[in-house]
Amino acid sequence: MTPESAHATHTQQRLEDVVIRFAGDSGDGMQLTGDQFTRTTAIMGNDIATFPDFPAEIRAPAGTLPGVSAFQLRFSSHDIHTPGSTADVLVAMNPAALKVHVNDLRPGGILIVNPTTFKPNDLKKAKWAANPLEDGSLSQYRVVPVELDRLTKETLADSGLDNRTIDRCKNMFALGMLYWLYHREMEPTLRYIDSRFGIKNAALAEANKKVLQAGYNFADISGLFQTSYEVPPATMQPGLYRNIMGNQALGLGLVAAAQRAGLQMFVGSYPITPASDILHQLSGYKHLGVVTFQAEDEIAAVCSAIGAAYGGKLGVTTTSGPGLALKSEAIGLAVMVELPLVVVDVQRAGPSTGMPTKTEQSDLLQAMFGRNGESPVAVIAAATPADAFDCAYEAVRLAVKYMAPVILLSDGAIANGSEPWMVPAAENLAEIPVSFAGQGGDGRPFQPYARDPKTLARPWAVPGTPGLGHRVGGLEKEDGSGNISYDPDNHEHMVKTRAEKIARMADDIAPLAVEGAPNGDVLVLGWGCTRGPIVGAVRALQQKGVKVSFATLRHLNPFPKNLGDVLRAFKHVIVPELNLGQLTMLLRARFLVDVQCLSKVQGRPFSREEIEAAVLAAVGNQ
Amino acid sequence: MTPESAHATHTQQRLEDVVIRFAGDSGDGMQLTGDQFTRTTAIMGNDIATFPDFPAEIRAPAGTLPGVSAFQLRFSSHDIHTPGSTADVLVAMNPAALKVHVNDLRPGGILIVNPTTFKPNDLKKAKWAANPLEDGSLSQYRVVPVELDRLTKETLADSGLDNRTIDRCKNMFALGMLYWLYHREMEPTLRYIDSRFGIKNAALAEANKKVLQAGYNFADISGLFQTSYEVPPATMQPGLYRNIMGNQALGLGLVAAAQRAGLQMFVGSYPITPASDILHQLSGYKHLGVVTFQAEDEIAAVCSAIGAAYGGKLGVTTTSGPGLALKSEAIGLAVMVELPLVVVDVQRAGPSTGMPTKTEQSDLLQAMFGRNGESPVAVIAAATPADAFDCAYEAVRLAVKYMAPVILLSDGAIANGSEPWMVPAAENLAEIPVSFAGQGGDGRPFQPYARDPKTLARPWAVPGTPGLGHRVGGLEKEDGSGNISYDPDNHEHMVKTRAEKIARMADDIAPLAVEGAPNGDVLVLGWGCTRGPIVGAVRALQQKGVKVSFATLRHLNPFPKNLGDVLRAFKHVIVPELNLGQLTMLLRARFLVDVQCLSKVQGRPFSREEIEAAVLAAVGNQ
Amino acid sequence: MTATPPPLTKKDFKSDQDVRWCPGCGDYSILNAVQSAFAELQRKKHEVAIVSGIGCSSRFPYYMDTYGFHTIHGRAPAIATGLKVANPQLEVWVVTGDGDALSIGGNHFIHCLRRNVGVKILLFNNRIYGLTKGQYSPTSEQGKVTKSTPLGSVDYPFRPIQLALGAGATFVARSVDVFQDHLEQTIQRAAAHQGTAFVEIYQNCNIFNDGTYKSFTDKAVRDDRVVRLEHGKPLLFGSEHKRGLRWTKDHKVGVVDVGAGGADESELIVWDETSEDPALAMALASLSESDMPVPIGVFRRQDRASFESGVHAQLAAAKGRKSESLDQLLRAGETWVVE
Amino acid sequence: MTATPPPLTKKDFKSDQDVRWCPGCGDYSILNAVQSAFAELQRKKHEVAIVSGIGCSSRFPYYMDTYGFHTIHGRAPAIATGLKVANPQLEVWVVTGDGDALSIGGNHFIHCLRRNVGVKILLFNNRIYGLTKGQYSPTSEQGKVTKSTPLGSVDYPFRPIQLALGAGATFVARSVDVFQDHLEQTIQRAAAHQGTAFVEIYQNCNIFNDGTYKSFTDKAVRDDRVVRLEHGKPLLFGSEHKRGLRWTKDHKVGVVDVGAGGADESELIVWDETSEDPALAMALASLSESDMPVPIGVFRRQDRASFESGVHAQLAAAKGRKSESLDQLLRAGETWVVE
Ligand SMILES: Cc1ncc(C[n+]2csc(CCOP(=O)(O)OP(=O)(O)O)c2C)c(N)n1
Ligand SMILES: Cc1ncc(C[n+]2csc(CCOP(=O)(O)OP(=O)(O)O)c2C)c(N)n1
Ligand code: SF4
Ligand code: SF4
Ligand SMILES: [Mg+2]
Ligand SMILES: [Mg+2]
Repeated sequence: MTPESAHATHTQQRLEDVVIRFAGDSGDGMQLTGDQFTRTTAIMGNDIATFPDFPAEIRAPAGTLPGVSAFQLRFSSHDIHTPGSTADVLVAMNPAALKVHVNDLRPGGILIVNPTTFKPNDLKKAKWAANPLEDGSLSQYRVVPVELDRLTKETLADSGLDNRTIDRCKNMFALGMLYWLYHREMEPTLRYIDSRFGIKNAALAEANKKVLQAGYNFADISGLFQTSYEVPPATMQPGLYRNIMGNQALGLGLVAAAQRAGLQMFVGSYPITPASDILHQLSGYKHLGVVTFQAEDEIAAVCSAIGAAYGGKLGVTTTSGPGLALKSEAIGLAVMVELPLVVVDVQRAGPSTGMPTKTEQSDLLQAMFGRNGESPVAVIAAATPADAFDCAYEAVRLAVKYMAPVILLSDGAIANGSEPWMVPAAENLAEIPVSFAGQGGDGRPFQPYARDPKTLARPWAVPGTPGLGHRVGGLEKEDGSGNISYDPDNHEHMVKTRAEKIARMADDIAPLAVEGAPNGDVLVLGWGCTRGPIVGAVRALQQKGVKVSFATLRHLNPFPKNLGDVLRAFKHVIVPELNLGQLTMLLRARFLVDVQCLSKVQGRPFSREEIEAAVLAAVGNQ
Repeated sequence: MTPESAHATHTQQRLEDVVIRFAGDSGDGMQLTGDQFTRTTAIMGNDIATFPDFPAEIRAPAGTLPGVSAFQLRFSSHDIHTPGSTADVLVAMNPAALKVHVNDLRPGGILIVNPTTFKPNDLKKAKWAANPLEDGSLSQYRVVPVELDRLTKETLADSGLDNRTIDRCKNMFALGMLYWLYHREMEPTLRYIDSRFGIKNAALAEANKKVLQAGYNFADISGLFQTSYEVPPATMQPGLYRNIMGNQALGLGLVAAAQRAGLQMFVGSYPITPASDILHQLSGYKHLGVVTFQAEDEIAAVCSAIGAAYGGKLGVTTTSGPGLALKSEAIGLAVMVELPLVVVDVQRAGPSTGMPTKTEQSDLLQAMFGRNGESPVAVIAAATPADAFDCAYEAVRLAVKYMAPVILLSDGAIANGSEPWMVPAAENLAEIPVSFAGQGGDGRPFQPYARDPKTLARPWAVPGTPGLGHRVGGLEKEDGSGNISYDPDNHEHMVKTRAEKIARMADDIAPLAVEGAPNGDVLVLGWGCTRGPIVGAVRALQQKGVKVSFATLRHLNPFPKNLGDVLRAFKHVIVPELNLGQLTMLLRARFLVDVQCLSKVQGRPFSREEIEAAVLAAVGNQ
Repeated sequence: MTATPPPLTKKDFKSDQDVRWCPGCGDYSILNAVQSAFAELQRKKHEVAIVSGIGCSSRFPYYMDTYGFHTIHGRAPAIATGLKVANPQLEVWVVTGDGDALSIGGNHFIHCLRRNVGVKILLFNNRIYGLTKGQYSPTSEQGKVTKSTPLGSVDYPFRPIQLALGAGATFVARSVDVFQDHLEQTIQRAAAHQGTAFVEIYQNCNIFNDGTYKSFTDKAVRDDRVVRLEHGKPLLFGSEHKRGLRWTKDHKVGVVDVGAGGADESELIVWDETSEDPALAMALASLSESDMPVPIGVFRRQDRASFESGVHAQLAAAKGRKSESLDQLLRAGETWVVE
Repeated sequence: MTATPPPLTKKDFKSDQDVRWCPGCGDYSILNAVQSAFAELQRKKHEVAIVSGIGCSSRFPYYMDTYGFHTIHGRAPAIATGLKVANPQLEVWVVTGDGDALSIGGNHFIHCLRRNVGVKILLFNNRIYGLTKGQYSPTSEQGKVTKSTPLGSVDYPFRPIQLALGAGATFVARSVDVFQDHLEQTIQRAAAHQGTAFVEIYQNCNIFNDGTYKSFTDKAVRDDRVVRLEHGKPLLFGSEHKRGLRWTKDHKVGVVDVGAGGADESELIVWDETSEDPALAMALASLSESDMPVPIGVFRRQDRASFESGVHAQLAAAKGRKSESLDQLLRAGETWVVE
C-alpha cells in the first residue's frame, strides 16, 4: 500500500507547512488520532510540533463545551518551532468541538464535520443558537461534511462488533481521510493497531484497520477534495530520531544522568497535572534500578527524596506549582544541609488550583524565592519537549557537582507537546563524576562542611560508611565542622557561601548564545516554551531586514556570565513571558536595563504573530 | 523611699543617654531584671529601647556559653531609636556571660561581675583559658567585683528560705545596685514583686524586696561607685504612655482593628519562635470575643483562618518564616477566593530552621512571591515595637476593604524589643467600615464576583444569609458569576484584576514621607527594624552637615505612589537590610534606580555606626 | 402575614451547574442521596455550607444549591473547622475522597476527628485517584496495578474506619453508593450527630477502578456478604437472616449459622453503637473483606461535647467574668502620663 | 592480621556534643537507655542513622555518635522513609515528640506505619510542646492550662497507641522514661522488628509539664497502677501480683483480685501480642488512665514484609525480567534515521 491513489482524478500540490487540528469529545479518541498522525509524519521525515489541548480534569458530559479535547500538529519541510496558531484543517467531530475551535481555522481552511451530530439537542449542548452548517456562518471555510458515524457503521456492518465499539472507530475514518489528503503512509498506524489490539482482540484490530482504509478510500473516491497535498521531508541533521513529548524527554534525561553519574535514582512524587506522567514513566524503569515512591503528599515526596539524597542516591521530586508551594520548607532544608536534589516543576496556570490543564510560566519567582530566609537554589528551564532531556541532564549534573538543590521548570505545553528528537548516543553524554567521601579512620572527627575550594561543595558522606558519622540539620552550622553555631559572623559567612556556591555555577555553564547579530535594535530574550514562537517570529523578521536577534535562557539562576553584556548591546530587549513579567523583573533588578515584558496570561503559548507584532511595535514599524 | 541617699559621699552626674546590659545564665532571671529596669525607667519618663537576646531554644547546661541570656536597654532624656550597640554598664553574672558580652562594653564602661563564680570549673565551661579577672585582660573597663551570691545569702540569712530560692534572688541585688547608680525609683518594682508573689508566697516577696533594697544600700554604702547618675526625663509628646513589646503591640493592633471593624477575630496559629507570644496574648482575650485556635500545623492554621474569613470573621494567622513557607499554597487559595486574611510573619534568621531566636528580614521575597502562579498580596512591615500596633491595624483595614490577603512582616528584634507607646484613644482610631452582602431574594442568582468599581473588592457574602448561596474555590472563575471558567481572556482579565486590586491600594495609603531635605546626596531608605538605627545615624549626620535624608517604607506592596520620585531625587539611595538585598531588588526592578543595599546577615540588627559608615562611604567622605 | 414556604424538595438542593462526572460514576448516587436526605430533613439551604478538597468527589459543592467552598487538596477539614468554629449555627459538611482525606489530608482528617468538631465528613472511597486519572490511593489494595504502580502497589492500605476509631472519632459509619436507602439514612444519622460525624462511602469509579466492591455489593451476593450494624439488634445477615456474628471462645468475632441446626439468635452479638470501648468496632472494622461479611451502618457513636461548643462556652464564661472596653485594654498595665 | 575490635560500650555511642536538655529532663534517661541498648545489641555505629524532627526530643541525634539528621518539624518519618528505601541495610531510627509526630507530623507518622517501612520510631511523649516553651500538645489532657490555653484546652487528646493501631502498625509498644530496664528492653524489641516499630515513651518534662505521669509511675504506686504486657503470660499486676485483667461478661476488659478469695490465675487474659485482630490491643489502649492499670510493653506485633523489602523485590524481579542499556532505552519506540 502506498499513498499513491489509483483513482487520482484530483490535482496534487506541494506544501511546505501544514497545521491540522483534531477536535472532538473526550471519548472520541482525538489524542490517539493526533498521535498517530504525528508518528507517521515523524517517520516520514517532516519536522513536527504538536500541542494537545485537554479538557479540564473532570470529564464533562458528552457533547458539551467543557468536554472538548483537541490535538494540534504542525508538520513541515523545514525546521519549525511552534505547533502553529491557526489551522489549515480542522476536524470537528461534533458541534461543541466546532464551537470551541472554529475561530482558530484560517479563512479558506478545510473544515471536516459530521453533519449527523448537528441535531437540535447537540446544538443546544454546544450552545449554538442556530445550526452553523445551515446559517452560512461557516462560509469562509471549505466545509466538508462527512457522515463519519454512518460510514463507519457501514464499513463494519459485518464485523459482529457492538454499536458502541463500532462508533468508537470513527476517528480512524477521519484519520484515513487525512492520510490520503496529505499523502501519508498507512503502515505505521496499521502496525500500531496490531501491536495495541492485535493479540488481545483481533476483531477490534481488524475493525480499526478496515475503517482507516475506508476513510482513505472514501477521500480518494468521493471527490470531496479537489486537491491532495504532498509535504516533502525536511532536511534535518543526520542522526537517529524519535518523536518525543516533553514529560517523556525529561524523565529520560533524569535516567540518563543518573546512569552516567553511577547513581541510583529515587523519585519521591505525588501525582498532579501536568506532571504525573513523569512519575508514571519512571515507575516503569524498575529494571533500570529506578525507585519511584508515590508519597502521601508533596511534602513527604520531597522529604523522601532528601532522605534518599542523604543516603547517597539521586533524589528527585516532580510536581506542579501548588506542589512546589508545599515543598518550600523542605527545599530550604536541602539548601541548608547542602544535599543534591532535583525538583521538577511542570508549571500550569495559577494561582491556587487555577486551570490545571492549561500552561503558564508563573512559578519562576516562586522557584527563586519561595522559601524562608536567604535560600538560593539553581533554576533551569526547558524550552522545548526535546530540550527537556538536556535540561534534566544538566539539572542532575549541577546538583551533584555543587551539592545543591536545582529546580527544573517545564510547563504544560512542553510537557504534553512533542517534536522529533535526535537521540544521543549514551557515550556522547557528558560525564557526571560523583565521588563519595571515603572512609574515615584517621581519628580526626569528620568535617561534613569542609568544602571543595572551587565549587564550594561539601563532601557527600553516605551513612553506612565507617568513620564518617556526622550530624546535619536545619539549624545554622559552623562551616567545616557542621556543628550548630549561633555565631553572627559564621552565619553571615554561611549565608554568603550558600549564595556563592550557586553563583559559581555561572563559571560552569555556557554563555548565552545570540542568534542573529550580536547587537541591533531588538533582542527577544526567551525562556521556556516561549522559545518556539520566538524563533519563528525572529527568523521571519530577520528575513524582512528587521535588526532583531533572539536568545533563549536555559539557566535562570545563576544567569550566564555574558547576559548583562548581551542585553546592553540592543536598543530594546523584549522578554515574552506567560506571566506578568517575572524574568523581566529579575533582569531589570540585576542589570538596570529597561527590559520590557511581553506578557500573556491566557493559559496558552504565544503565537509567532504576537511576538512579531511586539518586535515591530518596538522598532516603531507597526 | 526616694532615690536620694543618706550616705551620699559620692558625686552626682547628669547623663543624656545610658545603655545597660544584663547578662547571665538562663536561670539567672536576666529578662525579668531588664524588664523591671525598663518599666521603672519608662514610668520615670525616659525614652527607652530594649533588646532581649535569648539563648537558642534548648536550655543549655548552666554556666555554658550557649546558655547565656541577656537583656539590653537604653534610656535617654531625648528621643531614641535603637537599644544601642555598645553598653555603658555590663552586669555579667558569670564567666560565660562575660565571655559572650564583654566585647560590647565600651572602653571605660562599668563591669559588674561576681568573682565567686570565677572558679576553674566555671572558667572552663565558659571557655576562658585564664581567669580574666586576674590576667589584666579587663583593664580597659571599670571592673566592680561584687559577691552577689554571698551578699544575697547574708541578706536572707534569717528568711528561712532554702538555698536555691535564696540564690535565685541575687538578680534583685544587682538590680538594686543599678537603681542606686541611676537614681531610679524603687516603688514600681516593689509593687511588681508584691503583685507577682505577694499573695501566693509572702515570704518570697519579702525576700525579693529585701534583696533589692540591700543591693541599693550596698551600692550606696560600699563606696564602690564614686559617681551616681541622673538621667532626666525626655520631653515626649503629651499623652498617656505605656511600655510595649512588638508582639504585644501587634496583638493589640489586631484586636483594636477587629473591634473598630465590628468583626469577631479568629486566630488560627501554630506555635513558633518568635511569634508564639502573639498567640499566647490573644488567647487571653476570650472576654473580648477573640477565638484562638491552636491548629495541628501551619497549614491547618491558615486554612482555619480562611474558613473563618469565609464565615464572615476576621481571619488571622501568625507565624515565622518556616511556617509562612508551609502556608504558601493556602494563601494562594485566599488570593483566588478573594477573602480578607491577615498573615503575620515574625521573621527570624533562616534559611530552614536557621537561628530561631535571632532576627533577620529575609522573608520579604517569600511574602511577595512564595506562591504558585501570579498570586499578589499586600505586604506591610512594622518598623518598631510600637509601630506594630499601627501596622496591624492597617493590615486589617486593607484586608477587609479590598477583600484580599495582607502579609504583615515583623521580626525577632521588634517582637521582643520594647519602647514607650503613646496609647491612642479608641475613638481616635480610623474607622474600618465593613458591609456584608445583604440578603438576596430578587430571584437573580447572586454574583459573588461582582466588584466594587473603586476597590475592585468582591462582596463578602456570609454563609447563613438567605438567598446568597454561592460556590467559591481555587479554580479560575468567571468574573461576576464566579462560575468556573477556562476562558483564556477571562483568565488574563482575572490575573490582572487581582493584581490591580492590590495596586489600587496605593491610592489609599500615605505617600512616603522623607525626613530631611527632599533631595540631596544620600537617601537612606529603611524598612522594618532598620528604622531605629537609620534615624539615629541620619540625624547625627545631618547635624554634621551631610546631605542625607531618610524614609521608612511601611508598605512594601504596593509601594507608595511617590516612591519613584523620592528615589530619583537623591544621588545615592542606600537600603540597609538584614538580608542579601531583597527590597533593593524590588526597587531596582521597579524604578531602574541604582539603589544600593547595605546588607547584614548576622542575626542581629544594625548599629547606628554601621549606617553612618555606609552613608559616609557613599558621599566619599569616610 | 407571610405564608409558610412550601416544603423543600430534593430538586431544591440542585444547583444550576451541569454535573460533570463520568456517566455511571458512583458519585451521582451519592449526590442523589444527599439531596434526598436534605429534603427529608428540611434543611434550610442557606444554613448549609459544603466544603471540599480536590478530586472528582470534591466537585460535589458545585452541584448543591447551598453555600459551597471547593478548597485545595486535603485541607477541607481544616477550613471547615475554622468555618464551624466561626459559625457554630451553620451546618458544615465536608466532602472528600480517599486521596484527599487520607493521603494528603490525613493529618487534618485525624485532628478533626480528635477534636470532635461538629462537621459531617463524607468520604467517597473509590480506592483510586480519579481526578488525576488513575493512580493508586492509600485505600487501594496491595498489589494494585495502576499508572504509578505498573508492577502493583507495595503499600498496605488504610482501613478508614480503623483509622477513624484510632483517632478517637465519636461517630463512625459506612455505607455504599448503590445502597441508596441505607446511604440516605446514614447521611441523616450523621446529620443528627453533634460532634464530627464520619461516613465512609464505598463508591465505584467506573473508569479507573470499576467493580472494586462488586464482590460484596452485587445484588446477587449482597445479602450474604454484607452485615448491617443496627443499634440494639443482633448481628444477623444472609438472604434469610440465616447467619450471624457471635463471640468465639477466644473472644474474637466469628460467623455462625443461625436457626435450625445452628446457633440461636440470642447467642449473637447485639450491636451497641454507643459502647465507650472501641474494641468491638475495631474488630468489625478489621474483618477480612474477602472471607467475612462486610459491616455497614454505624460503627460507633458517642455523645460528647463538640469542639466549637467548648470554645464558645469558654468565650461566654470569660465574658461573664470580665468586661473590658477597648480603651481599658489598650491602657492595661503600667502607664504614665506625659504632660 | 587484624585483631577483632573490642566490643562497643554505651560510651561509644556518645557524641562529642554537650547534651543540652534541662537538668532533670526525662530525655536523659531515654538517651541512656538507647545507648545501653545499642551497646547490648553491638550495633555498628556507622550502620545506624537517627532522623529527628524539631523539638527538645529531636535534639537527640546530636548526642549519638552515629549518623544523624535533625530535619524539620514533623517530617522525620518522611525523610526516614526515603533513607530506608534508599539504603535498606541501614538501621534507621526516628526520634520525635508528641507535637512533632502527632501534631504537624501526624500524616507522615500514620503513613509510615501503614506502609510498614522498616524504621523504628521513638516518640517522646511529654504531653507538651517543650521547645517552644509550653503550649499544649495533641496528647495533653483536656482542660490543660498552658500558655496558649489560659482557660484550659478544649481538644480531646489522641492516644498514640490507639492511633498507631488504627493506622495498621505492625509493632506498637509503650514504655516510660523512668523504667530504665523496661525501656531498654523495649528498645531492643523494637530493634528486632522488621517493619515499622513504634514505641511511645512516657517522658517527663520537668519544666513545662512536671509530674504528668506521676500518678502511676511513682515508685510507691507503680506496681499497683501499671500492668506489663508480656507475651504468653497472664495479665497480672499489683505489688504481689494480686490483681489481674480478665474478660468481663459483656466482653470488655475488667480488673479482678487474684488468688485467695478472688479469681484464679487461669481465668486471666493471657497476653498475645501477635493476635492479628487488633481489638484487644485497642481495648487496652483505651483503658481509663485514672481508674484502670496503665499497660506498658508490646501491644501488637505482626510479622509482615517491610515496605522497602517489597520495593526492592520488585526491582530485582524487574531486573531479572528485562535488561536494557541506556542506549536501548533512549532509542525505544518508533525511530527513524535521517542521513
Ligand atoms: C497540592 C495538590 N497536589 C496534588 C493535586 C492533584 N490531585 C488532585 S485530586 C488528587 C487525588 C484525588 O483522589 P481522591 O481524593 O481519591 O478523589 P477522587 O478523584 O478519586 O474522587 C490529586 C492527587 C492537587 N490538585 N493539589
Ligand atoms: C514549621 C515549624 N513550625 C513550628 C515550629 C516550632 N516548634 C518547634 S518544636 C515544636 C513543638 C515541639 O513539641 P514536641 O514535638 O512535643 O517536642 P518536645 O519539645 O516536647 O520534645 C514547635 C511548635 C518549627 N520549628 N517549625
Ligand atoms: S474518574 Fe472515576 S471517580 Fe472520577 S468522575 Fe469518573 S468515574 Fe467518577
Ligand atoms: S523543656 Fe521539658 S522536654 Fe525540653 S529539655 Fe526542658 S525538661 Fe526536657
Ligand atoms: Mg478516590
Ligand atoms: Mg512534647
